[in-house]
Amino acid sequence: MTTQTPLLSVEDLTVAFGENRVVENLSFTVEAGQTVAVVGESGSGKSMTSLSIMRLTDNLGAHFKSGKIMFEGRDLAQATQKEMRSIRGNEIAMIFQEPMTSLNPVFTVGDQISEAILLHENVSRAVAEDKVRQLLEMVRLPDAANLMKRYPHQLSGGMRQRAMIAMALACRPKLLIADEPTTALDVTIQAQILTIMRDLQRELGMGMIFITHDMGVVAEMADHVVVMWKGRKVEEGPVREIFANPQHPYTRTLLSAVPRLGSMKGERLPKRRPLTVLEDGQPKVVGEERVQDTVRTDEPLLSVEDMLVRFDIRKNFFGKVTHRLSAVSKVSFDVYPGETLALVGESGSGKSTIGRTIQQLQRAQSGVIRVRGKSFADMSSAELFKMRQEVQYIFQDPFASLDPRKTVGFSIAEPIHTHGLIGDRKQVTKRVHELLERVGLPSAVASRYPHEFSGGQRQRICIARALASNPKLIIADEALSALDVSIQAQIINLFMDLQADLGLSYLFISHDLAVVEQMSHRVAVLYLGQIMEMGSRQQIFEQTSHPYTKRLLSAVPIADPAFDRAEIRIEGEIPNPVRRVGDEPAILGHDEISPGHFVARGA
Amino acid sequence: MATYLFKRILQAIFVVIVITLFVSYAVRLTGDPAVMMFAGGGGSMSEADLERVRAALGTDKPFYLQYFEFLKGLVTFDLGRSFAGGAPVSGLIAAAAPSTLKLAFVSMLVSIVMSIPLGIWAAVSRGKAADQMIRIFSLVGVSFPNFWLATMLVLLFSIALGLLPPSGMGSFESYIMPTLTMGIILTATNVRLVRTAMLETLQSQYVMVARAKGLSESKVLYKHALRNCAIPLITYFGLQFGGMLGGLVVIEKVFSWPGLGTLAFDAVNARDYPVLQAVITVLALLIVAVNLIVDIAYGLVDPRIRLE
Amino acid sequence: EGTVTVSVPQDPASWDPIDTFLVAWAAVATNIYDGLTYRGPDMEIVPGLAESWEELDDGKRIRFKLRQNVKFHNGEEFNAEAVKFTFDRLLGDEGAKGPQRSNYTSIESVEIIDPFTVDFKLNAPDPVLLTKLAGYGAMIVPPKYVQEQGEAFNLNPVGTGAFKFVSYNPKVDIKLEANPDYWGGAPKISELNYRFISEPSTAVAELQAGRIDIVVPPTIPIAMIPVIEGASNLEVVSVPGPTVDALRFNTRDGITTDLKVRQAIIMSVDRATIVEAILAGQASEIVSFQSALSFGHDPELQGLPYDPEGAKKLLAEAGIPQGAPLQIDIRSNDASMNEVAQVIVSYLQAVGLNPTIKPYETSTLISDIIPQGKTGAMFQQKWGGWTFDYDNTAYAMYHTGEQWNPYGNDPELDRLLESQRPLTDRNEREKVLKEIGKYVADQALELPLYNTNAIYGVSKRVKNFVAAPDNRLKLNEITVE
Amino acid sequence: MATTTARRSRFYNLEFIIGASLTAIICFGVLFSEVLFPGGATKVDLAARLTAPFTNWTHPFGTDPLGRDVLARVLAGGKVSLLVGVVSVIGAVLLGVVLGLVAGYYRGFWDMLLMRFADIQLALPFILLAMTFVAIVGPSLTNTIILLIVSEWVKYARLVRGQVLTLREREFVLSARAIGVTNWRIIFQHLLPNLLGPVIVLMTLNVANNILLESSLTFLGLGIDPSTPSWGGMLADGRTYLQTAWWVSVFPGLAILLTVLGLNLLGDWLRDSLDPSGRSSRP
Ligand SMILES: Nc1ncnc2c1ncn2[C@@H]1O[C@H](COP(=O)(O)OP(=O)(O)OP(=O)(O)O)[C@@H](O)[C@H]1O
Ligand SMILES: Nc1ncnc2c1ncn2[C@@H]1O[C@H](COP(=O)(O)OP(=O)(O)OP(=O)(O)O)[C@@H](O)[C@H]1O
Ligand SMILES: [Mg+2]
Ligand SMILES: [Mg+2]
Repeated sequence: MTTQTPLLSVEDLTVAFGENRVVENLSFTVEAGQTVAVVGESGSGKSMTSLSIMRLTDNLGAHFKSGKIMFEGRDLAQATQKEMRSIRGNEIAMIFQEPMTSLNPVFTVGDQISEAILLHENVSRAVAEDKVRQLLEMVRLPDAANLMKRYPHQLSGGMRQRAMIAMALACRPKLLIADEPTTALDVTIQAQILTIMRDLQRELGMGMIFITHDMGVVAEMADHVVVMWKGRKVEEGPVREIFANPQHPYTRTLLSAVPRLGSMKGERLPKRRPLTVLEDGQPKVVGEERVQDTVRTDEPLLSVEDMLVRFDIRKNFFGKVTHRLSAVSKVSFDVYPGETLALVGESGSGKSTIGRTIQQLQRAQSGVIRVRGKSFADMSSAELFKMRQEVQYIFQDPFASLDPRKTVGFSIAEPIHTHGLIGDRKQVTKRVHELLERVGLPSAVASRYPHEFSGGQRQRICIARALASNPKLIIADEALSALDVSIQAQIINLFMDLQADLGLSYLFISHDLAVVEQMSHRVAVLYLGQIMEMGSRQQIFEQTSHPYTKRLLSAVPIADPAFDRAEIRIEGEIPNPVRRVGDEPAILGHDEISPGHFVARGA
Repeated sequence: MATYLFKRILQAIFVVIVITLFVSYAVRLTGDPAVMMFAGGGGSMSEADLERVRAALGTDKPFYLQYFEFLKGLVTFDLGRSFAGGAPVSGLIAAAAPSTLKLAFVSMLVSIVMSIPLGIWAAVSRGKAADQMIRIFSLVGVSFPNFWLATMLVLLFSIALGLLPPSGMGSFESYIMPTLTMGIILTATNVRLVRTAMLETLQSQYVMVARAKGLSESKVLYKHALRNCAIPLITYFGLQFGGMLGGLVVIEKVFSWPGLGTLAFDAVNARDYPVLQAVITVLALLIVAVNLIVDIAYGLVDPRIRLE
Repeated sequence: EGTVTVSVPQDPASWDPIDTFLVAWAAVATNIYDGLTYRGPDMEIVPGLAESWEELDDGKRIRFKLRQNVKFHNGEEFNAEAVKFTFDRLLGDEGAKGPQRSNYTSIESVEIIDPFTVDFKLNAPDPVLLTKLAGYGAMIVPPKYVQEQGEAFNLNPVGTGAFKFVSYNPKVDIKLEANPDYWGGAPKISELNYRFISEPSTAVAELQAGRIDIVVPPTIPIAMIPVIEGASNLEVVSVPGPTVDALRFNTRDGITTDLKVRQAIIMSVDRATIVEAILAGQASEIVSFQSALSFGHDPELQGLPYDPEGAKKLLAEAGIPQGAPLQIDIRSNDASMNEVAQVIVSYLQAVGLNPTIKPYETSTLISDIIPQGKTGAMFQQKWGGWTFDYDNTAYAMYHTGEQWNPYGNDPELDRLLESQRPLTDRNEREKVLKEIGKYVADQALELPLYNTNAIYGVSKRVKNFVAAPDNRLKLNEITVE
Repeated sequence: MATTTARRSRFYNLEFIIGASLTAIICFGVLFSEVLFPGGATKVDLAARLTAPFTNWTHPFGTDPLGRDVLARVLAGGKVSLLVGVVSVIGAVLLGVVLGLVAGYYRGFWDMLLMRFADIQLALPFILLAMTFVAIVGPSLTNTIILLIVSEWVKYARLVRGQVLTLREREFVLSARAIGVTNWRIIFQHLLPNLLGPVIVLMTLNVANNILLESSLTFLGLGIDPSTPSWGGMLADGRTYLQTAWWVSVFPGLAILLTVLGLNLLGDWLRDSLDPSGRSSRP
């Protein structure tokens, strides 16, 4: 683009833990105003590269074996931590991959964002807070003024991620490193956020390193693409070229695995697709294609009736609640054996809350949850215990859901031990190794601890853990979001195979509509804690009725840089789920417009 | 909040009743205040003399009556008079409590001010010279008893250097050695506790994020990391503070500090029931208050903890 | 002129003469109050507020001529009324609440003869009464003031003494100032402060730091004497005091019921070495349970010698097997006794016994273990004997039924003890007391140890200091630089 | 895959080696004190009282006021002190940790009750508890240990409970619950390892504390025969000799210090081996 020296140039960078090199001889440059997308296999060192640029690897115990990180004429690899401090946040900002664990649990969201502003800009506290509010509104967080005073654990995954984004953008950096910034966002908000980032880039001439697995996002955002594989850069080039003419076999494998929305048009049922894998250095298609006709509609496995979950947000001194947040308002649905029900919807619309409530990690104010027709309230403790084996929940945040002091092998074996599924120790170990391999990890990692993995690896560990207990129903909360598309495809096939073989059901919570389209039998669209539309996948994707569903589908990024879409800007009031007590939101009724296709009335 | 506080107040009453009942009963097992009155001088002490004194003290009555008397006194704010000397108990407490509280507060402050930076320093320089030095200091602090350390300080500052008064409570200088002694002893443990607690949080991702924001190292450590490991620290500081109220006897004796510890100790020795019961009641209330504050602080420090 | 600060080991908590028996009270109050008689450091009974006295009715009445023109610190006049009031109070309801009364029960009534003459009418002759009138409960108090103040008198003492009360901080200090109108002449110093310092090393440190001028016994531990002696501005002044230590025997149960065993135990302990090595010579051996100053002390009385071989023989005769156990109960907070007891253990081990030491919290030992007869074979008895009269000690120790005598019931001893009490003839009484001493020694009722000195630590800026054996330092004569 | 850098692991092992050997040497000396110095700890020799240390070979650490050899006494004194110190701490930790875990995890009534007992326990001055305790059961080594356990468990209980209150809200605990892991397993497999750090620190330091408390028990008359040497007792006896014969109290103090140092090194090693995140984090 420009001929002047690049904003950032990474030269021959090698990062290692002890002797284990996680990034090897990596070189690339970022110009001011340019977006470099880094894509690649999960665990290929993308996050390590970004942490290295920030020099945060020091505190992890990693060290540089070689290389330079030139930023504005300085070599950051040689800079002292003190020098780095003036650069971090101010000149280079970073959005971390796992928003759940990246926010400090004991400070309010507002506090954590304003901190950066106060530090780098010479403004008063009031001004900073005002700025925080604007930032939060910009990333479309509802009720920004009050949200500032809430703590991270009271936010949904996507809300936390947006808080992280606001934090990184707060100081208008010269270089923004975004490590999977939109994994937890629904497509409409994702589109909005991407627009903001582009605006800001234009305005400030900001350079951007964009790490993502979503090829659609790459196509929309990137100028230049770096492809990483096993710690190395395998290919690099302008975005159109990479998409149009991928050279390296890995790149080709990756691109061929990208799920495309609309590719299933006309199909009644989900379909297992053959997998593109890299074999002997060449992409190869393996496995058969199969229509996933597994649903048995005799008796629902799980049935949720009128689930209502409200959180107390504010209380007065006497402990009387004044404000409540309606996270889930009278939601009802069934999941049949062998069925995949996808739960999609806006970030913060209550998807995780539904999952957690089914798992009894959250108390519902009202509603009945039945498993095989028996409500929880009527279950004996033995039945409840059995239920915990049959219903597994994959947490949205894999890192936080793993005990930091237990090896992943222990964590995976835990459900087996708990439910006494396998008696013999050796067999248990074997099973753990087998599970790890099924999710694409070498069995040797069983003895490692959670912090030693990449984001995507941890997610797969959680999947393996859920599978370990031979469940009947898996509630997968964004379980594939941190995986690169080829691994993702592999896991999808794993899920579908298990469904075909064992009749598993899934409550599949996801923002990735292409995956939803491919995988699910039925889809429920959630908005502000209520179901807007529910029906078979064909009904939802081809006879879309509700305006919110339509908006959602139109916002899905297309994995083709040549496709030029008008920028999406959602304006206007952000709906606020927090209401005064007594002013609860209206519960919408549903119309059945065709058999099994429900649409909320009057929205 | 209000209901919570109300519940805790009811619980406090329970605590006070149980503890005073126990203490009142227990001290009566181990000696007779009437005899203690005659001790010290060479008076003859016939059974009749003892009866007479017991009647005057009221210790001839059955235990439950004595205890009810005491409870009545608590409710009517009349704590009676000391067996030794007949001074009003409330006066003695009013005189002694502030001195102990002052000593405890300042010692606690000294210890917190010393242990947090030192502990954090040790944590970040783990395994290096600074860490080892702090470790040795802390071990000296726990290995030698408080009277030993106190005497050493007195020998150094009062006798060798002539800088500070060896004992007594009064001027600013008189606070230095007692609080320093207590401070060193408390710090010895706290510093190690802070270090361990910090080590655990320093690994967290949010500490890394805080660094990524460009926050100064001290902000990262003192704000983000410290607050996250504050729970065990607050707990232990609370315990220490509570423990100190009852456990300052030795320091108070060595420095002739007229506090609750001395009052309790002398009361035990003289089997001065009214004073003892009152001191214990005051202690119990203070400790209930400290623990309540600690429990409330949990919720403030970590919003995920709910008061129940 | 000048200020003198004295450390006393304890706060008596009340300054009312009838409330307490503590030596610490006397150490201070001697300067505030006067009794009818006065006993100075030389132990002679001399006139105090009474200028003279005579015994009437075979010792059953004593007539005191009172000093005139004496005023209490509050301006009240001292006269016969005051004396009568004082003793009526002591022997009446007020006194019934305190321990002091029991010392004065020989007084039946006090009669005013004229404004400056009173008669003490006694139930029976009391040879020690004049001594007792020099201390504690017999201190004369101002009637009007006491009636006005009621309980508050405890904290605001007024007497006729050389110093006037200024202020009192419980557990901290009491401050006095010179009484310029003192009948014995104005004190030479203007202010006199007492600080209550219970910790010996603290008191010594204060002395070393020059913030205290006099440390009153029994504070200074033997171990710290070299420290004071080593300081150029300090000195140790010690005089034989009234305090005696003994290990008494349990004559009711166990091997010590056997006289031979008791004698053997006495013979196995080398008390001379203990006094020299452990007590640094600040004590003297005793044969009977009294100090050399005590009335009734018999310098001729010979105790059993240090003779471990003889002891072994006696033990063998008594049929005591090797390694026979023996428990010695001591006060846990008595540092000297802790060391002495351990030495005694090693002496007893040398003759084939196997003693153990059991330390007790002092209050428990003296108010429970001893009176209830729950001791081991031997138990520590420490006795202050402030009257310096063997009767005061011996009666409490050996008379059947006394609190301090849980084991003995020897009619012969009871007879001896009772027989001396009514005797007004000093010589005759002394003879009986000596006889008691000898009898007790023959019966080997205790292992007599030593009579410790009253050890004062004094700053050299204090002049004219005369150590009082009984801690009752009257400081009107001292001066300071 | 090496997750540990070379330097880190060297330090980590060194800590263990020094800690273990120090502890072993002390235990050896204490256990065999009678063999090394037959009768030396109790042999009174008034002629040799208060010999200064390092002046002759028969009494390298000098003698005490009764002429007993300080070195022999320090070694012999370890028996009582180590027994009391270590056993009482272990007892208090077991009791306190279990109760703290239960109270913090289940909350509700039991939490309330336990914490109020903690209040009561904390408000009871140690002296008083000790006195009544001895009045009821009489003094002995076992009773001393029981008393120390009774008065120390509270610390651990409150410390543990406080941490459990936050830990139980953590996602990984929820996830274990979601799997159906039993409460007991959650408590011991997940909560316990995550809160042991402060407990270990406190535990190693409290050994010293309890050794010293044992001496104050002697002072109160709850202790054991003063001729049975113990470190705390020696320190207390040496108090008045601080200005004239420092060695009487300094050597037992040093013995405590070395013991605690050894335990501390072991404790840190233990803590580190429980904390996987620390291991790869050392530069
Ligand atoms: N603390 C650590 N100790 C040892 N190995 C580590 C540690 N942290 C990360 N790794 C390893 O480094 C490699 C690169 O990790 P990194 O987080 O950069 O992957 P990534 O490309 O960001 O993957 P993902 O897309 O899954 O987030 C991984 O194989 C991971 O196992
Ligand atoms: N513990 C809590 N306290 C208060 N509010 C909460 C709590 N947990 C969740 N919420 C609120 O409930 C709403 C729904 O949250 P939930 O996590 O279910 O959203 P979600 O649909 O999973 O969103 P995302 O896709 O962003 O993860 C959000 O507005 C969130 O702020
Ligand atoms: Mg990553
Ligand atoms: Mg969610």
